[in-house]
Amino acid sequence: MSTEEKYVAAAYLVVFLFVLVYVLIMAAKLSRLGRDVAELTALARERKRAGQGSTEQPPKQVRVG
Amino acid sequence: MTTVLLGGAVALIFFYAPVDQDGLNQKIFYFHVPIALTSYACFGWGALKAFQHLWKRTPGADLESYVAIHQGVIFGAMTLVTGSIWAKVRWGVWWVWGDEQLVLFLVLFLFYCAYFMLRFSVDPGPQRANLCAVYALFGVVLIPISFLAIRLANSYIHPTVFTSNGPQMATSQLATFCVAWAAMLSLAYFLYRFELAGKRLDADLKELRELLA
Amino acid sequence: MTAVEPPVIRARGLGKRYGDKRVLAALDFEIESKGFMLVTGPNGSGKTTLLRLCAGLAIPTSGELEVTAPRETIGFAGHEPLVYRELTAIENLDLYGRLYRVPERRERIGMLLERFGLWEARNERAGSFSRGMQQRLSLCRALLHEPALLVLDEPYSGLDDAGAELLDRELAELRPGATFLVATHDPARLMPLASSRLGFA
Amino acid sequence: MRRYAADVAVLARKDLMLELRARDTLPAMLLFVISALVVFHFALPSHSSDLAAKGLLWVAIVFTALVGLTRAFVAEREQRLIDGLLLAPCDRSAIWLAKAISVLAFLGAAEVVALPAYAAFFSGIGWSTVAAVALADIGIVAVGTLLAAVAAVSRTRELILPLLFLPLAIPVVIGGVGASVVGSPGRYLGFLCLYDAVFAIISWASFEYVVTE
Repeated sequence: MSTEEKYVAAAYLVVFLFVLVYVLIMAAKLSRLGRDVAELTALARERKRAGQGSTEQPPKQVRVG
Repeated sequence: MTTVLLGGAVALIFFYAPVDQDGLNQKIFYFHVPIALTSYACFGWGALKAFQHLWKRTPGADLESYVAIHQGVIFGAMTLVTGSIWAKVRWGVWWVWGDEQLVLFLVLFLFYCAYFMLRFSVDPGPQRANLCAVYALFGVVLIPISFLAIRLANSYIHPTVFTSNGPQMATSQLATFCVAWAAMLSLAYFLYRFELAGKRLDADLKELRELLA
Repeated sequence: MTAVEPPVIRARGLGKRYGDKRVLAALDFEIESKGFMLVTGPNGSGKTTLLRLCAGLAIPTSGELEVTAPRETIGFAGHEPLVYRELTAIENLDLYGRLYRVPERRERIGMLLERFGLWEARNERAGSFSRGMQQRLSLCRALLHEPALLVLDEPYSGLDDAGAELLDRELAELRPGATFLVATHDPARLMPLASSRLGFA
Repeated sequence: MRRYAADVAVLARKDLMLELRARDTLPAMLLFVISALVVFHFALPSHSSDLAAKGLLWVAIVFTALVGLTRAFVAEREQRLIDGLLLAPCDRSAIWLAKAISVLAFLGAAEVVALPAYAAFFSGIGWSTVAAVALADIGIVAVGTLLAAVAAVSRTRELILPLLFLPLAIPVVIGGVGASVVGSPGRYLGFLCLYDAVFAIISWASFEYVVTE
């Protein structure tokens, strides 16, 4: 392999590595999101079994005077 | 689709496009320049989304703008690295100030890195969306201004300007180039949709968590 | 009073978040013209944010907020006095008077400074004022352009007894001619003036 | 239109008055620019050409402007005084214009001292350099004031301003250095005019978005 060929190969490798690293990071993020979904689903299921919704109420305007 | 295009591009580059007097470094050119053009396209798309955010308050435009610029920076970094290697092969040095495109990319790379610094140092919300959109618009204006400036600078810094794409391209070379460009664009688009989907999912989950809490 | 005039402020499902923190959510209320709404609740319940939204200093992240009063008719006094520390009391009010294009600016500024007991200190730098004096100056600034909608955030904070009584008298006097949105954690003092109350949990 | 001009005048007068009272920006800029020139003297080996010194003059100008810009919104930020100005019925862009005028005044004042000092320390300067400095100041201040408002919102404040500003200042430096070192500076002066016009317009138009929370 000549030097020139080596450099060309290096250039392609760099591009490939960039995309690979990016996809790996994305995949890691996706798996985290998947875990989050599972967790939230479990939470929602539990909530349903307990049979209670959110108790928080926004403040209400009251007339006075 | 993206994979097919990429595979096709690689095949064309290595088995179809003739090697002219420039030598093997041509093979880098077929990837380097499409990546650079794709990067511009990403910055332009990001600025368009930023404009939509400011002008029409399109919901979600801020996120789209951010993701597009993120892609642009990734492709910009690839441009810098492949360009540097190309310069090494062609001129024997790692960095050539005479290559206008490469210098422009360095400026843009710095600019958009500052964009990320800005984005991560402001709390998310409408104000951050506005700041980032304004800065993204500055970026798209900076591209032609910088290009012009660098061209002007070369006349007092560098007496000779390297031409980026040697002699006229033959049809086969042009075809290869176009396929490679299409491949890069579709790769960028695919990654853009991919990242966007992830980010949207993330936002939805955050909201869901809050609703359930 | 008949309710023919449209409300000065109307909120529907109003929400505001700063970053990941939700400060206000799903708020509904309206203030009719010449109304007086008292906003009460503990610290950190979102009173200040609500007032900033109504004064046009922040934009909501969800829901609708309609404020029919134009910007030049809103008077706002918040936690910060919004006066330049390096300028004197009279220079500060003159700056705002010019920006609001207050007619007969000098007379109006003199009158307000006198009424709020700052006339003697008119040529001192606002930075040298005590907390109470700064609050008085802030109220002067908010009332300078005779606003039709007054947005006051804890207007009594920092005031001594004399200052508080002064503000009582001022508010009672302005009550028939303006619309009020006042946040306080001590509602007893203002209850007699109020026409409605928004209580945060 | 007259109302707008009156608002700008009132706001700019306020800034100049504040500076007259507090005296913290202009002396700092003066001291900085002179110190920088002295440092540059020792940074240049004895046989360096005058042209190198010209380049350093532009570095000094850009960084002196940064010193002033860092201080630009300190008063407005520290006690949220920007709220007071936003509440007022004036057009928001008037706040930007007034601030830009006051920063321009400080920068101009610093240069009135710095340019003769440069001439005394290094070499004489021609009219083209003076014209380029005047034109560059407008562009620097237009962009810088907007970015100072952006930086005032972020958590990192002073730290982020140079990062945001320097990539945008590169074309100004190119135009300025070009105009100072070549024989016929027309092209470079024209470029600086273009830069000023483009960035002044987009800064003016986008300030409102930067300050709304």
